[in-house]
Amino acid sequence: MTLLSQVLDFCGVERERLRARWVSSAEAPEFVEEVNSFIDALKTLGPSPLKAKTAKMGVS
Amino acid sequence: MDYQNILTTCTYCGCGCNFFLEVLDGKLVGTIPCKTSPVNEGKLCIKGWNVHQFVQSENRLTHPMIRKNGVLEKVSWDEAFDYTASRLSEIKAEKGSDAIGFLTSAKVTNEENYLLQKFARAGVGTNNIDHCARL
Amino acid sequence: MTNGVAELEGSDAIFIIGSNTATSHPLVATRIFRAIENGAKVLVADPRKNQIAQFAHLYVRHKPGTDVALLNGMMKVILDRGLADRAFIDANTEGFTEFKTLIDQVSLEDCAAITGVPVSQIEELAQIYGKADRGSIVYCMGITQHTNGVNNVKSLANLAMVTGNIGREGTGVNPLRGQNNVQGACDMGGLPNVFPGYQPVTLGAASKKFADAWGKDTLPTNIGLTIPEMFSAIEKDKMQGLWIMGENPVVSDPDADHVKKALEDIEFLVVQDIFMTPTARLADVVLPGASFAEKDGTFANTERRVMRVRKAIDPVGESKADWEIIQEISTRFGLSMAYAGPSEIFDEIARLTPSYSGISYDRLEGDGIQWPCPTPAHPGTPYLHKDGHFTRGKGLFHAVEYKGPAEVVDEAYPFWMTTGRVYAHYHTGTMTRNSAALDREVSEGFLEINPADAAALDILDGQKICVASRRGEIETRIMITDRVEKGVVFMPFHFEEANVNKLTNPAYDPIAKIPELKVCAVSLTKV
Amino acid sequence: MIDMVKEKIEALFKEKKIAGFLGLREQNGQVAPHLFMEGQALEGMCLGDRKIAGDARYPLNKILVTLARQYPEETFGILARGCDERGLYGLFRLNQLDPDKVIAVGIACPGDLALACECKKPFPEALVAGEKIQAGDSIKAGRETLAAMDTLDLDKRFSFWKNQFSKCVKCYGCRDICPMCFCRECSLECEDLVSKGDLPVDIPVFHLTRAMHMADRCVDCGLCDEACPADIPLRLLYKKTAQIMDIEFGFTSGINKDERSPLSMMGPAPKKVAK
Repeated sequence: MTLLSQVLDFCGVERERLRARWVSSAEAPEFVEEVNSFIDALKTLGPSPLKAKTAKMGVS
Repeated sequence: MDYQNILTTCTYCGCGCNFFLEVLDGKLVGTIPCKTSPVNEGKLCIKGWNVHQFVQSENRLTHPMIRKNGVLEKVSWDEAFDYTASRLSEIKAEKGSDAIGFLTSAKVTNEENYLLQKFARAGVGTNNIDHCARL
Repeated sequence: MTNGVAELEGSDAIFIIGSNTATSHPLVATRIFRAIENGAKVLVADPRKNQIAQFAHLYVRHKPGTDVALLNGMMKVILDRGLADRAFIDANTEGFTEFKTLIDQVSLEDCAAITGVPVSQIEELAQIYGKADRGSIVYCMGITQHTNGVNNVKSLANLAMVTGNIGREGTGVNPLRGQNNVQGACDMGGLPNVFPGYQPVTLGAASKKFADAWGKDTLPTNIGLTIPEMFSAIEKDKMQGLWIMGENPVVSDPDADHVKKALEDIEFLVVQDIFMTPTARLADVVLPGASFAEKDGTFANTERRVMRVRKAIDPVGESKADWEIIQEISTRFGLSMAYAGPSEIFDEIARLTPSYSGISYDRLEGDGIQWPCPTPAHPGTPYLHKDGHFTRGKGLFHAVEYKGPAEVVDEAYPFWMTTGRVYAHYHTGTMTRNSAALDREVSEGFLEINPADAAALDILDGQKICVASRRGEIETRIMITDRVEKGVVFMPFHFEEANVNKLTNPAYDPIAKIPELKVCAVSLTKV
Repeated sequence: MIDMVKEKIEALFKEKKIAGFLGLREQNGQVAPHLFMEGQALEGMCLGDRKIAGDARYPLNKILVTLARQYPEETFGILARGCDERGLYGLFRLNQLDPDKVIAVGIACPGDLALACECKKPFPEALVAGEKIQAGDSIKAGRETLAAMDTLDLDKRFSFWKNQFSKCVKCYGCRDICPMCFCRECSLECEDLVSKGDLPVDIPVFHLTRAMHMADRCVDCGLCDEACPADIPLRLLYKKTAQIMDIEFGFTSGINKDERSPLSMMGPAPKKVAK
């Protein structure tokens, strides 16, 4: 994680787009909360600049 | 123990990249691009990097074959050479030189192209020789 | 190629037309990427937006088969805006007046309508290439595989000559040869009209020279048949014997069903190959040749560089080097051949081929030699036509009028089909599909289709579709991409089970006899 | 310099310490990797400096792995620069080579090559020939290259790498030339990670998957950079990864013979080591 988030940053992808948290299968509320908070964070960041690339070589 | 690197030229596209075929105890084990080649300067494409793989494929043709009663059967080289030469002679005698044609190849060496066109022109006596330059 | 590949790095404008360079000639693409780093402007014209087009200063998408219209439009702009190199034209060319008369009549609006490329983009192409100090043209089968392939090439030559972009480093008209030794096969006289070194079979002096060297009184002086003509001759029962060495026309040639039938019908078919190809399966005699790794010899690459091929291992099984096979059969046929090895054959080639005379195996150690190399002391020739000295004396302009492709779309066959390669495969796939790494990378054929067309046909990415032309039909999976525009589809030709050459049009160029593999009309139906 | 190297190899053969010596030689007018055997003259042997220093380097360690897999009982000598020796240490750590079966014959790189490589340690411990150049200047050059990249805005960095990765022709040459890549199954070929069958490659998944995989392996030899047909600055990417490994975990691949990778240890990250 330490590594990947910094490598992503080096390549121009916000490190906030990567998150890992250990949640036990018994902790459903924590899981829901984590996912919701990640979704909120991503919404604030807006669409990823990589998104444009996922369409096969778009003519832009 | 016998490990050799043989410098050669790629058999795929017209770039003509140079690389070493790695041979370990008589088997091809890898391809290493030639760093000092003026053509590819130590670089290759995916086809070049894997060019050693098809050579020892189990699908390679390993025996001459002649169609007998509709089926291709393994024969000796002698039989294949004699049969081919005599059938070509018969066709030439019956129908003339131009009843025979040759497709030479952009995949074989210069020397082999030279020999086949020499055989077509001086042996059979026809200019019916072409290859897939157009494809 | 008139020029060397590495010279591209020093070009200041590179016009790429009809070449998917990064896929089909990756090591040429290397030089183009470097040229871009060095500040060159790259112009790409192609119906399909290929990888290198992403890096182009300007990419234009012209309709399949409209190259001459695009080029004439560019030359119109070049002449009208004073970008022509009059000094070069006056000193080194002829035929300019007729050419100019034709170009003067060209209307840019017509060119735009035919090609689908806006006038402003045609103008920009012309401005950038026309103003370049070292402008290079790079093209491939996207230019030649048309019924007007020769006209396309002549137009490119016109473009280079009108701007004086030839005969200097980093310039030139540069066809990228598709096969490793297609240059060599042509150099060696593997053509119906010429001996080695492009010496015409119809020329008395050449014929005598070769007859003397080969110990014959005379040699045939009539021009022989090209591949498509041979297939017609078989059909008309005028050809009874065919020896195919290292080719797979059942997959590679247009209208494949037709080719297959001809090869089934012929009385005596010899196929010499390294794999049991669909062509070999039809043979009366199958001769197992040796691969490039199992024999010595030479190849000539796209920049005319003659390089050594060296034997790394013994031929597999009982297979034999192709030169040995030919030698044995020739001797038994009555033309005795007793070469000790390829280097002895090469020495004979050098004696009879002026452009190779200075080359020998000894000299090929190291970097190889670019022909022409007339003497043992000559260093070879990196680029042709130096200082505007053309092979024929003066460079000849051809007035070339635009003609459309042989087959056009209509109600029954509403899509333009074009063909090409993918990065992991080569030609009919005989070798690459027997390579585990490459087969893993791309294991089946596909059809590229624009998202709008896919939506209209109500098909999803990866679904199967039936593709039909006037000649045949095949099934394949679709890949939805805007690399191709609406109304145009693309298929690679490596896969015999979805062989696009069952669909392609065998109509060919009247001069080069090259089939129109790059354009035909097809219909698509959901299965 | 080469005479000292040859002398050493001849001594190794004489003492029956090695079955063969893996080095370089002039062959057919080019430089080729070659396995010199006992009794054969070392004629044509060279050190891989053709027009400029180090312009004909080959992944000899990779060949050694192939040979060792086939002949695990034999001991081989091998020509090693600083980077090659770092690679050997890495391969010892990763159990791909047995340190008792490898004898490195080391040569030091000249200053200009060290600087061009931004090398961390341009000489091997097993030095036989050449002069030790201290790495101060080249390490500084490496830091400056990375710092220059770091000062760019996020979107500039993004477009730089997007542009670079888009040139990839998916030859896998970065992997195939890499002396530290030896896996029989490669994550780049795992369809669940990296999509296959089309160009351009999966951006940035293809290149970052490899960068992550190499994080504790890459010895910064630069062979990948030189093998890339699209001139993608791969070394820069891996240099960054190595820098993170150094700053966060105090780990530099191949610097110590008995190193252990923090990525293969359980538990919390080791404390940063003050430099």
